Amino acid sequence: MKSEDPPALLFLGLCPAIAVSVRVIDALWMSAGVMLVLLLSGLAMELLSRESSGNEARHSFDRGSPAARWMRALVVTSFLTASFEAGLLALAPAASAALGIYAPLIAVNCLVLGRGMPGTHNLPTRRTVVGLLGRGIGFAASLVAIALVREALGAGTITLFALGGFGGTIVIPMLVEQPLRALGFAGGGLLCLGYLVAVSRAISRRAAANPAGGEAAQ
Amino acid sequence: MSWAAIILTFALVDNVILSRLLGVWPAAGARGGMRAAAGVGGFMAVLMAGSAVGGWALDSQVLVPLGFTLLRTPAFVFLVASLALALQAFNGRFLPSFLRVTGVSIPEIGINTAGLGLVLIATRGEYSAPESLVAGLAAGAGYFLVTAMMTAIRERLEVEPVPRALKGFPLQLITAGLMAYAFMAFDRAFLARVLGG
Amino acid sequence: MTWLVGLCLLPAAGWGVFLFGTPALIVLAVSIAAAILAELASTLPFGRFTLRDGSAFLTGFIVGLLMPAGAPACVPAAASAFAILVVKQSFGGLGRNWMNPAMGGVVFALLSWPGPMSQWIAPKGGAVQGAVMPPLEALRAAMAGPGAKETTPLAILSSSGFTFSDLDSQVLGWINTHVFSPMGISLPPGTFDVLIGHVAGGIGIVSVPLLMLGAWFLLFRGIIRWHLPVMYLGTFAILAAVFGGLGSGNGWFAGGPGFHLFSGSLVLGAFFVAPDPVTSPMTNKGKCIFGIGLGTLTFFLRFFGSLGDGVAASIVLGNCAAPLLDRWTSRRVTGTQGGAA
Amino acid sequence: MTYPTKLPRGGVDPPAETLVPRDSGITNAAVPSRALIPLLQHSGKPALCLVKPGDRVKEGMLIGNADGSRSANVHATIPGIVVEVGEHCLPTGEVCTAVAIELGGEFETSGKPRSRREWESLSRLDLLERIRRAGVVGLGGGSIPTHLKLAIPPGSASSIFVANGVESEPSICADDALLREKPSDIMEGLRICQALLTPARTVIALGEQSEDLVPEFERLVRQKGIKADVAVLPSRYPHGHEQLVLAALGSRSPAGEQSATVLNVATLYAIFEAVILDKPLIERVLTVTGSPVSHPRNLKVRFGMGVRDLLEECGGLSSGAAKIVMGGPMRGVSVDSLDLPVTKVTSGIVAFEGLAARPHAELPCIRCGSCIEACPWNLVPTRLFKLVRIGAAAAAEREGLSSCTECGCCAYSCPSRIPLVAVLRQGKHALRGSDA
Repeated sequence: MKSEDPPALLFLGLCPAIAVSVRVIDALWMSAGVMLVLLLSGLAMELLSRESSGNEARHSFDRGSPAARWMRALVVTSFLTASFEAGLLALAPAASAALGIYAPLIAVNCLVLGRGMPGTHNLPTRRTVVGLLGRGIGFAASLVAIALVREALGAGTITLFALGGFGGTIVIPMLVEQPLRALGFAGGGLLCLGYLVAVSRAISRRAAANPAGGEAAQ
Repeated sequence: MSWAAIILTFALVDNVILSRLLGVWPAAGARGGMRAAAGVGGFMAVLMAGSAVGGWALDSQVLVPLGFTLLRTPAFVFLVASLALALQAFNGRFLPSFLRVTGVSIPEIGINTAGLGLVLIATRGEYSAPESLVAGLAAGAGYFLVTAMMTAIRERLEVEPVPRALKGFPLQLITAGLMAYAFMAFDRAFLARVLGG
Repeated sequence: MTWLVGLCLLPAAGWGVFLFGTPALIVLAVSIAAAILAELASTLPFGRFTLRDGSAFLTGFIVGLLMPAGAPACVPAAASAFAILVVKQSFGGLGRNWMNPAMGGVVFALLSWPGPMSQWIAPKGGAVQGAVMPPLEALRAAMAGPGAKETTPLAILSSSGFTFSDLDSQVLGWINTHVFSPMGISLPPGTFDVLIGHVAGGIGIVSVPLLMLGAWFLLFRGIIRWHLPVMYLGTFAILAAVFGGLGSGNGWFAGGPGFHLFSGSLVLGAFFVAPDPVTSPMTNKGKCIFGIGLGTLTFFLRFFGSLGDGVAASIVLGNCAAPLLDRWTSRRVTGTQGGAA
Repeated sequence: MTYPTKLPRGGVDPPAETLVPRDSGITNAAVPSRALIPLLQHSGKPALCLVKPGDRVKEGMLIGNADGSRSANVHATIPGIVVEVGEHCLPTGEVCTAVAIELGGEFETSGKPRSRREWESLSRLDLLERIRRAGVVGLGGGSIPTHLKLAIPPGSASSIFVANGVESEPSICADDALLREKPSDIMEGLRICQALLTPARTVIALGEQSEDLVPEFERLVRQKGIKADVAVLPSRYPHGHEQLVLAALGSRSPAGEQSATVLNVATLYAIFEAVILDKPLIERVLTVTGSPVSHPRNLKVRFGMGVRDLLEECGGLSSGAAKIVMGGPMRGVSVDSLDLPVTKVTSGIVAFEGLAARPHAELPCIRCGSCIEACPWNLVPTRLFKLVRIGAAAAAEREGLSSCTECGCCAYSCPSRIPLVAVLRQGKHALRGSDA
C-alpha cells in the first residue's frame, strides 16, 4: 500500500468512521463533520505557516521540523473537532448521540486525510483547498455509499433528514420485513469497506491501464 | 462490573478491532511476520492501558472539576499522541520492523484511533483508575489475539492465487469482517449467563 | 471426494424430507440451487468452470440441512449465496478460503434472521400440542426458567410440559414392560424419539443414527481422520457431563451429556463440517488441539450462548484460529540433513 | 538378528504389483546387436571419450576415461566396431556424448571361468584403484562413484557401514533376486568394504520380502568370520533410502561427517567382480515389470541395450501399455522413445496400463495434509509447492526445499493430483540456476 497515494489514505481514514455508517443520516453528519474540519484545518495550517514565517518566498506547508508541523496540525484539528462536536450537540442532539465516540475521532480522520498533501509546498492556498475538498468529498462519497448499502439491505429503510412532510425515512417495502440484518453489524461494515476498496482499486487500475481509452493501443 | 466482566468485555465482546472498528489499519495493513504482529499487539496493549488510565486521570481530576468538558477531545488527542510517540521512541528498537515495514508514519495515527477510542469508551463508562488499566490491558490482549489470527491468515493467503483486485488490504478487511461475525457469538447475553451462572 | 461426502449425507437428508415433507425438499433445493448459481456467477466470467469438484453442491447441501424446514425460501438462498460469494470465492475459490463456507452462511443466517431460523415444523406423526420446538431448544428454555430441576435433561423436558409423540410412548411402553421391567429400570419418556430422531429440528440434523452411518463411511474410506471428531465429541461430552448441570443449578456431574450428543448438529459438525480439510489444521496434532478447542467452545456457546445451538458459531470461531494453529504445530524439524541420495 | 530401533515416519505403500514370481531367479538378457553407451552414467562430470568411429573394441575395454575425481570410467559392454560417437539424449533429459558399438568379433572373457585374484594383501589405495578402474558406481539409485564413497581420510574409521538390501522402489525386486543368487559373493564384497572402512558396526539391511534369507546370511557371517549383524527393515517406500535406513538403525548420519556409509548390495557385488574377478562394471540386474509386460522378470542386462529389445526379450507389451518408465514406478522417468539405452542408473523398467498413466486434471490444493503425513523428510510439500509456484524459491529454500529428495510420496498421496514433484524440481533448478 503506497503510503502517500490518495486512495490509500482515503480508505485508511475511513476505517473508524465505518462504525457509524449504519444509517445514512449518521454517515451524512459524519462526512459533514470531516469535510468541515478538514477544510478549516487546511486553511488554518496554511495561514499559520505563512504568518509565522514572515516574508520569505512562498512558504511550504510544512514549515519547521516535522514534529512542529505535526503538533500544530494536532492542535488545530482537535480544537476544530471539539467545536464541531459542540455545534452538533446543540444543533442535533440525536445525531450527536448516534455518532457517540466516533465524533472526536474525526480529529484523527482529518489528521490522516490532511497528511502529506502532495505538492502543497509552493502552491497557492486555492490549490490546497481544492485538494482537501477533493479528499473530503471522496471520504463523504465512500462513507455515504457504504451507509446506503448497509442500511438499504441491512434494515430495509433509508433514513434522511426529516424535511417538512417527508418524515425522513424511505421504506423499501419488500426488504423491510426480512432485511439482511447482518450487514448492519460491525462485520458488515468491514465487508462493505473491503469490497469498496477492491472496486476502487480495480477502477483505478483499469483507468491507469488505458488512460484515455484511445492511446492505450500504442 | 466485576473484574472478569471487564476483561471479557474488552477482550472478546467489545473487541477493539472487530466490534468497535478501531485501529483496523495496523492489524490489517501491516506486512511484517508474526513477530511484527506480536510487536503491534504488545505496543497496543501498553498504549491502551496507559491512555485509559491517563484519560481517567485527565477527565476526572482535571476536566470535570474545572468544567472544561468541551476540551475533552483536544486533551485526549494530545494525551494519546504524546503517549504513542513516547512509546514509539522508547521501544523503537523493539518495534522498528513494524514501522519500517509499513513505511508510513501513519501507524501512530492508526494506533491513535484505537488509543483515543479506548479513552473515550473508558471515560464514558465511568470506570475507576484500576478498572481503566485492566480494561486497557484486556483491550490490548483482544487486539493482539485478532492481529495474530489475521497475520496467520494473511501469511497463508500470500502464497495463494487470490483474485487480483482483492489481493492485500481489501482481503484483510473481508477477513476481519468474517471474523467480526464469528466473534458476535460472544455477546452481552452470553457474558451475563457465563458470569451469572 | 466432496461428492462422496455429499453421498454420505443423503440418508440423513432423506429422513429429514420424509419427516417434514415438501417444505424440507424446497429448502434443500433452494439452498443447493443458490450455491451453484453463485458459484457459476463468480467463476464463469473469469473463464473457470469449477462445479465439477462438487464443493458448491456440498456447501449448498450442508446449508440446507442445517436450516429448519419452515424457513422461508429467501433465507437458505441468501445463506448459500453469502457462503459461496463472500466466504469462498472472494478468497479465490476452493482451497483458498479460511472459513468453512457452509458454516459462514449459517452464521450469517442466524445473525440476520433469528426468527425464520427457528420456524420448526412438527414431524410426521409427532407430538402436535404445544409449541413445536426441537428438544434442545425446549431444554434451554426450561433450564433458563426458574423452579426446581430434575437431574437428567429428559426429565427436565417432560416436567416442563414438552410432549413426545405417541409413537414414542407406545414403543417405550412395549420395551419397558417386556425387556427392561425384569431388570427393574424403565426408559424415561422421549428416549425413543430423541434416539431415532423423531423430533422437530433442522432438516438433516434430526436423526443421529443415519448421520453416524455416513460418518462411519467417511472414516472407513479415510476421507476424514479420526483425530478431530473424537477430540471434539470427547471434550464436549466431558465438559457437558461435569459442568453441564451448573447452568440449571443441579450442581456438578449432572449435565446429561448423552442427550446433547444425540443432537444431530453436533454429529454433523464433528464429522462432516469441522474436518473439512480446507479450513481445519493440516497436521494430526493440529487437528487434536482444534478438536479440543471446538469442544470447549461448543460447550460454552451451547449452555450459555445465544447464537443457535453453538456448533455453527464454534466451528466458525475455530476456523479463525486454525491458521494460527497450523503455524504452531508445524514447528517441527524440517527434513533430515543430506541432499539427494 | 536385530530389528529397527526407530521406525522412520512418512512414506507410502503403493500396491506393489509383485508380478515377478518370487523364485524366478535372474536370466541373462541376450547380447544386444547394437549397444549405445553414454559417457555419463553416474553423478558428476561425463567421462572423456577415448575411441573414434571405426575403432575395434573388445568386451570390457575402457572407452571413456574418468574426467577428474567426481567422474567414473566407462567400458565397452560388447566386442565390435565403434560405429558412431555423437550427442544423445538420456532418459533424464540431459544430453551427452554416447558411443554406438556394432556387435562383432568373439567374446574373450564372458562365459569363461575367471580366476579369483587375491586381495587381502593390497593396501587401501590399490583396492580403491581397482574399484575406480572398473568404473564401479552406486547402483542403489545414487550413482555416486563408489571409490569416492569408500575413500575416507587415512587413520579415521567410519562409525557404521550398512549393506543396503532394502528395495529402493516398490515392485522392483532386482536386489532381492541378487541376494538370493549370489549371497557369498556379496559377502566377499562386504569384506572388501570392511577392509577399506574398518567400521565400528556393520549391518546387513534386508527388506521384509527377503526376510527368509536371514538364516542364510547369518550362516555366511559365522562361516566367513565377519563381524556384522543382519537387520530386517520395513520395505515401505522410500525407507530403502540411505538416510532413512540409517535413521531406522538408530544412527543418524550427520551431514558432511563421513562416519556412516551405505552401499547397495548390487554395488557390493560389482565391487566383488571388480576386485576379485577383475571384471569392469558392464552389466547389472534390473527388473522389467508392469501389467502390460507378458513375462515380467529380473534380467542381467548389459549397458547400452535398447529398451525396445529388452521388452521384446520379456515377451513384448500387450496393447494396453500407455507409458514406459525407466527406473522405479515412483522416481522413474517416463520415456518418449524406446531406443533409449539401459545405463548404470537404470534400476528397472516399468510399463503402465492406460488408466494408471492417464494424466488427471489438477484440482486446487485443499490443504488436506496427506502430503505432510507422507513426506519422510518432515517437510511441508504443499507450502513449498505454493512458494515455488509464485516464484519465491528462496523462501522455499529456507523452509527445507534442499532436503527434498523428490521421492514422489507427496505427489503420490495428493488427492487433488497436483504435480508436486515436478514443481519442486523446478524450484530446485531455479535455486541451482541462481546459485551456479
